Amino acid sequence: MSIFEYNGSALVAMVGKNCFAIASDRRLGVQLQTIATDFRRIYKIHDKLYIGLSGLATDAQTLYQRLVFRHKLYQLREERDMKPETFASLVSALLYEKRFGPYFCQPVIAGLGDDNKPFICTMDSIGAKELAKDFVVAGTASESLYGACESMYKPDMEPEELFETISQALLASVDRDCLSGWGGHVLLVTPTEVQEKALKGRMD
Amino acid sequence: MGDSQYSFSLTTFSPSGKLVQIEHALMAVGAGQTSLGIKAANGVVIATEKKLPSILVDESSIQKIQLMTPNIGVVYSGMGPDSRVLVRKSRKQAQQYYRLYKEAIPVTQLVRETATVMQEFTQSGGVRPFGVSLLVAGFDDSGPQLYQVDPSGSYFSWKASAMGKNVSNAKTFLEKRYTEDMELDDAVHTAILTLKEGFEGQISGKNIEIGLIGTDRKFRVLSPAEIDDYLAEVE
Amino acid sequence: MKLDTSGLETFVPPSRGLNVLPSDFTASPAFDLPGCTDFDGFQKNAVQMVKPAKGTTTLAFIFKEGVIVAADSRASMGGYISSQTVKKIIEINPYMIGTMAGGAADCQFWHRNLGIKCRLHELANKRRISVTGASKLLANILYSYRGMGLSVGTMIAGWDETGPGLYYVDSEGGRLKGKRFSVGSGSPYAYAVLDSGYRFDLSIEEAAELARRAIYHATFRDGASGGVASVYYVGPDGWKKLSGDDVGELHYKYYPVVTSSVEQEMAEAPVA
Amino acid sequence: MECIFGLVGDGFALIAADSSAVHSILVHKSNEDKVLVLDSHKLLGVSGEAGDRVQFIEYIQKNVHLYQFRNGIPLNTAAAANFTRGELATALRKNPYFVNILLAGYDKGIGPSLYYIDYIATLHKIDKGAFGYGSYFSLAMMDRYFRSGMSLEEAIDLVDKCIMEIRSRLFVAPPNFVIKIVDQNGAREYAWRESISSD
Amino acid sequence: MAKALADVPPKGGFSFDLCRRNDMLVKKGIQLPGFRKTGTTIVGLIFEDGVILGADTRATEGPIVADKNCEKIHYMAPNIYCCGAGTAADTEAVTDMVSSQLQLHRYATGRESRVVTTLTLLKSHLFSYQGYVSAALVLGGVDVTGPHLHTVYPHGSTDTLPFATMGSGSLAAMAVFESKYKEGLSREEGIQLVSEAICSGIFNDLGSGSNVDVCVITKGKTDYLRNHQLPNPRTYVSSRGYSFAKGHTEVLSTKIIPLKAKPEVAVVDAMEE
Amino acid sequence: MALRGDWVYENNGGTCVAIAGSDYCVVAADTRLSVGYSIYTRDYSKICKLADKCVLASSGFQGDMKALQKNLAAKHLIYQHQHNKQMSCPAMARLLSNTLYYKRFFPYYTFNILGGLDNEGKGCVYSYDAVGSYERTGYSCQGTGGNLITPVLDNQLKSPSPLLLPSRDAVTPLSESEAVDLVKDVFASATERDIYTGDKLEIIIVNATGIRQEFLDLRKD
Repeated sequence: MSIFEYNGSALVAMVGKNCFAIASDRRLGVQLQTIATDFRRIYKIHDKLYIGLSGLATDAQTLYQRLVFRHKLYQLREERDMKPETFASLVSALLYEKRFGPYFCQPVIAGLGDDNKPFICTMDSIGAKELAKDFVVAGTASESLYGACESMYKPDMEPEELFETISQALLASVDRDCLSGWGGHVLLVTPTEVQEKALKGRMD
Repeated sequence: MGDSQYSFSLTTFSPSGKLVQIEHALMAVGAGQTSLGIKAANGVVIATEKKLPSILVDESSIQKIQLMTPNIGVVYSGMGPDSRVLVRKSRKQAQQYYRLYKEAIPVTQLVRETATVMQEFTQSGGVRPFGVSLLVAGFDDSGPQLYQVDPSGSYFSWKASAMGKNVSNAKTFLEKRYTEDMELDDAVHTAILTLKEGFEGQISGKNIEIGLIGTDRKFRVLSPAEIDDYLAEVE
Repeated sequence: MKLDTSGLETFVPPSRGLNVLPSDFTASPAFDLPGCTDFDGFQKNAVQMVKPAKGTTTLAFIFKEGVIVAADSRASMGGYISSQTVKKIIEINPYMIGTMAGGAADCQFWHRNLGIKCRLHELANKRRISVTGASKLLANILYSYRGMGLSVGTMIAGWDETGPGLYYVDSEGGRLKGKRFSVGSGSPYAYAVLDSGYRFDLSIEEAAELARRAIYHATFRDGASGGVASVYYVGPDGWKKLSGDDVGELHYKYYPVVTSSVEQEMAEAPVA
Repeated sequence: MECIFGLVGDGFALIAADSSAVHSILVHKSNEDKVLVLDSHKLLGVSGEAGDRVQFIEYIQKNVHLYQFRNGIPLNTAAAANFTRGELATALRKNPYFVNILLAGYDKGIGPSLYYIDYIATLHKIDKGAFGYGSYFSLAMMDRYFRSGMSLEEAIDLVDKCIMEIRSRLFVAPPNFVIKIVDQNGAREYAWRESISSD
Repeated sequence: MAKALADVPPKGGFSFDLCRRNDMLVKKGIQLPGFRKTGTTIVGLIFEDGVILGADTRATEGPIVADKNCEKIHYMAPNIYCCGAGTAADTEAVTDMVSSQLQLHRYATGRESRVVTTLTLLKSHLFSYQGYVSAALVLGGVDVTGPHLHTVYPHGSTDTLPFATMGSGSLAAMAVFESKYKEGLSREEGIQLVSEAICSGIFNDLGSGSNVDVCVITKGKTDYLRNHQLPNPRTYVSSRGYSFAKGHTEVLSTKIIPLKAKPEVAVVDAMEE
Repeated sequence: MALRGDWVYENNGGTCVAIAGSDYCVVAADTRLSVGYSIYTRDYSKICKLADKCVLASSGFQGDMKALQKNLAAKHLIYQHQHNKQMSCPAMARLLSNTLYYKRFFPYYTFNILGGLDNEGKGCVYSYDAVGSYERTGYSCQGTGGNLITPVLDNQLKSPSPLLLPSRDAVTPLSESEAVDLVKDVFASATERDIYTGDKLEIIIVNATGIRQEFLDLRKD
């Protein structure tokens, strides 16, 4: 059993036209046993910047706390919100610092940058950034998600279509993964509003 | 000289509430060569005198205006060696910031870091304050910026400022000449004219230095030939 | 290695080496063994590579009307769900069914084999084989292969001259007669629901609902169980499938959610 | 084997835990209280290695008290849970403790709450939860019969069902259990369920 | 609570504080994860006016392509670039660190960086980590002493070569170089040969794939030709496409949080009050 | 995987997909044969025609694939001699299951999909694990790209489980051309992300008129 499979997770972020969506499953498990089905893996950094942390839940929580701390420090010092690119570099630096004793977390970062340009990015557990223009995935269902997104993604989707696409990709993928699922969580961020939706999914 | 007995230690206040070592450091700045900076609508220019102790010194080996990052330059008045330490530390800070965020350090942040170093040297045992004031010119997302940092660690943003030997004359001159909508070229001209005020001897591309940054966000130190061109325009 | 093949007279003992096609096609095929020195090590590695499908919840219990048998339908390889539609309740003959837990191929094949044997018994003796007898046949076969890496945990449920019968048989050679069993990774969860709701005098509907509910709760907590909860009933007239419910829908039937209307953070209409 | 589980009811939360102190094949004691009354309105149910368990919960308890002495107000349950998680996560980097924790508390204005913290410091707020081998049985039992807003009698009835199931189905089932509850009147022992004499 | 652990920005260097916990998890029979690798074909050669570097753009995680178009040619200095193979995070971090040191060195000396300086910084870092920082590099640049091409191995050993390849596709690429390289190639010939070597890696090595990146460094000028060739477009796109009607997905709850546009903050607040 | 000592297996990669429709069956597989990071050949057909209405697609170890195909072909030949007719697809499915299981202790390291038309002329797909457990499904995908393709097929072809009672109609709603289009698209997608899938896609379409073959070029990197 790989350490990433200990708690189970599925994360995906997709870019649309001037908007993005980030989605996760809702399961917290200990190996095959489901502990809770209302777990959150997507955390808010500021209104237009979100980070999803897949992998070991405890490291996700620790890392989130450290990131929020660092972001607040930055806000106080520089009197501005962090740009998504900058934040991604920060996360990468924090992860690489523990190169030889890593956090077992694979982050997915999604945000709207200057001019509301969407930015998404993922990393491995030691901070190797992968910037993508279309979609990024992480978690135990990542292979399935790669396949689903690769087929279903279309460039320049409007928010409604983006929501349907990311939800279908997520649900299709977690339905093939024992360790994630039990519903889904989608955040759809446009320049004017954030829509937070809970998806109805299979509970097995 | 009532305060002088308190000058044995930099961290001890005199009864009048002063840290006399800092005042002495400001004196050192005041005795230094004149430097000035002007923030134009589309850029910043900083300039300084470069008088050499002897004509035998190879003037091309000395550069007083230095880059801290590609988009931030700095000039000092006061003790040259002290400024080297500050510039070295600031450059390192700027690189650390860049390696953490993969984003160029904003001018305010770099100035704050530099000022923090200067302040630390006013409060620690066994050290003395820096005998320099710095003029920091940069251009970032918040536009063109000009900061002055003093030995005490205090720093202010200026539209135009001067320091060093000829500070009062230069400031008066700048106050008269400065306008908000000044273009970068005008600012260079004004800077040269200000330096000319009270310049002892013939001004030339070899005994002044000018650094500027425009909307391309690349800080550049002008070559003596370029300065000579500007001098020709002014005259 | 000497293999005890007394439990399977119709098979030629496993032979070593290549045996792609017997010269006489009508002869019974044999199990090929790898020509290697470390059989156990080979098996371990082979299992690692082919990753047979695993993970299950199955249950069966006897009550006053007969036997109820229920199972989920998921097969998983590691964390990946390789099938959501596995038929884990195998119909051996009209009066007997078996359940499947452990290696899918092992269960399918030996239940099929058991079906043949039962039929042969019927033809030879002109009466149906008893559940006791059938389960013993299976147990003997499995016992003869013990230590070779078979993985079977099955329940044989049926109706014979003595009434309802229920046996648990596993690949270690164990065979237990009982009133209530659950097998598979989700079985502890199923047991909890089953034990607390079980009475001998349940009606068929109540018993079916209990089994369904137990399977549902096991699929909820156990990641390796899921899919469709099938419920079979074995009575005097043989087995009958009572229901097959998608647990994805079952959850919302047991715990209906009211899809709430759109919640606005601010009272005023959103900025277009 | 250790079993510990808890749930949230109407105005109260409760934790039940086995009370066996085991070493190798030997049961040293069968009335070891594994549910600590952390402060007036908090319960800390802990399973794990004996030494780690005692050291860690005492450390947490003393610090929670210290906070109250220093600041004049007690930590609320959420804060105590986050503090516990933080300390456990920090400790794990140096000298790992092996403890699984259920933290129940009652706060004025918030009501009862229950937190799950496992040995690698995963924190989650739950309304029913369990650790150990008993969790397989108790979780499914609670899934089946739990509903939000249970009365105390119903909840105790459910706890008894879980204990019965563990005793009958778990091979290494512990004989005795302690049940503690926390509500607006404070945290206290509610009952013992003993099948062998503990003296 | 007694100690408030101030989580201050790192001073640099690695932190080993999770190692002990991770060892514990390993003892519990849990596998540690793999890291993202660049299976990679990277090459470099010296031509008549300078150096050309080339790389493919695939990053893999086991048998899965994690990134189809990543950048493997890293900036070191305006006149020096470096291709990286191995663990993606390591190549990224080590080149970043050295490039930052070079920048400071340039400020201090006021001169163009030299390739040997870069090489020494890289190899001494890698050597001190005994190969645990797993970066295999092809370093190329032009300085006052002319064009230089080096390879750096993860343990810190280096080679100086007229043409070099690294990564899982190195054999495929080297086959092309060995048969076609000659001294004094022109710029076009050089770019052509590098592209051909990279393509050889892309097509014959499964760890390498997607596009060709090329970087041409000559005296005083550097051309980074990102995605110089795109030899692997997707071959088929469904004519029907996958479209999901609005409302296709069942939603349990929706929460809408309007975002205030920054300049309007004051106006909106006033309305609320 | 190194071939050392007793160990005789390696994974040669590849992906196969089959979709059954009301009167057709589409079976497809890529033609790349590889091990580790190297490609053995770009043109190895993983699909084998066993009977007029029955084809087998396999991925896994090429040696076992070949041996299995020859084994089945030989048995089918004997069957034809004995019964003077071709084996039906369901019969072949059972034969394949038994053949695989008789190698339970020395498995064929192959992952198979059998596709064809059943006795009523309806499309059928049988999906296997390496040791012979099998089930009839509406569609199936196996091999290195299986994890990537399956969720897409699930999403597009989602049909009620055959285990449901009361049962619901479970026929794939797609027409033959739509199914072929879908197969091409999912392979193009899998090739983007799976390094062992690529080069060329071979598609076999079985319907009442016979067997038709199509090819599509895939990425070659």
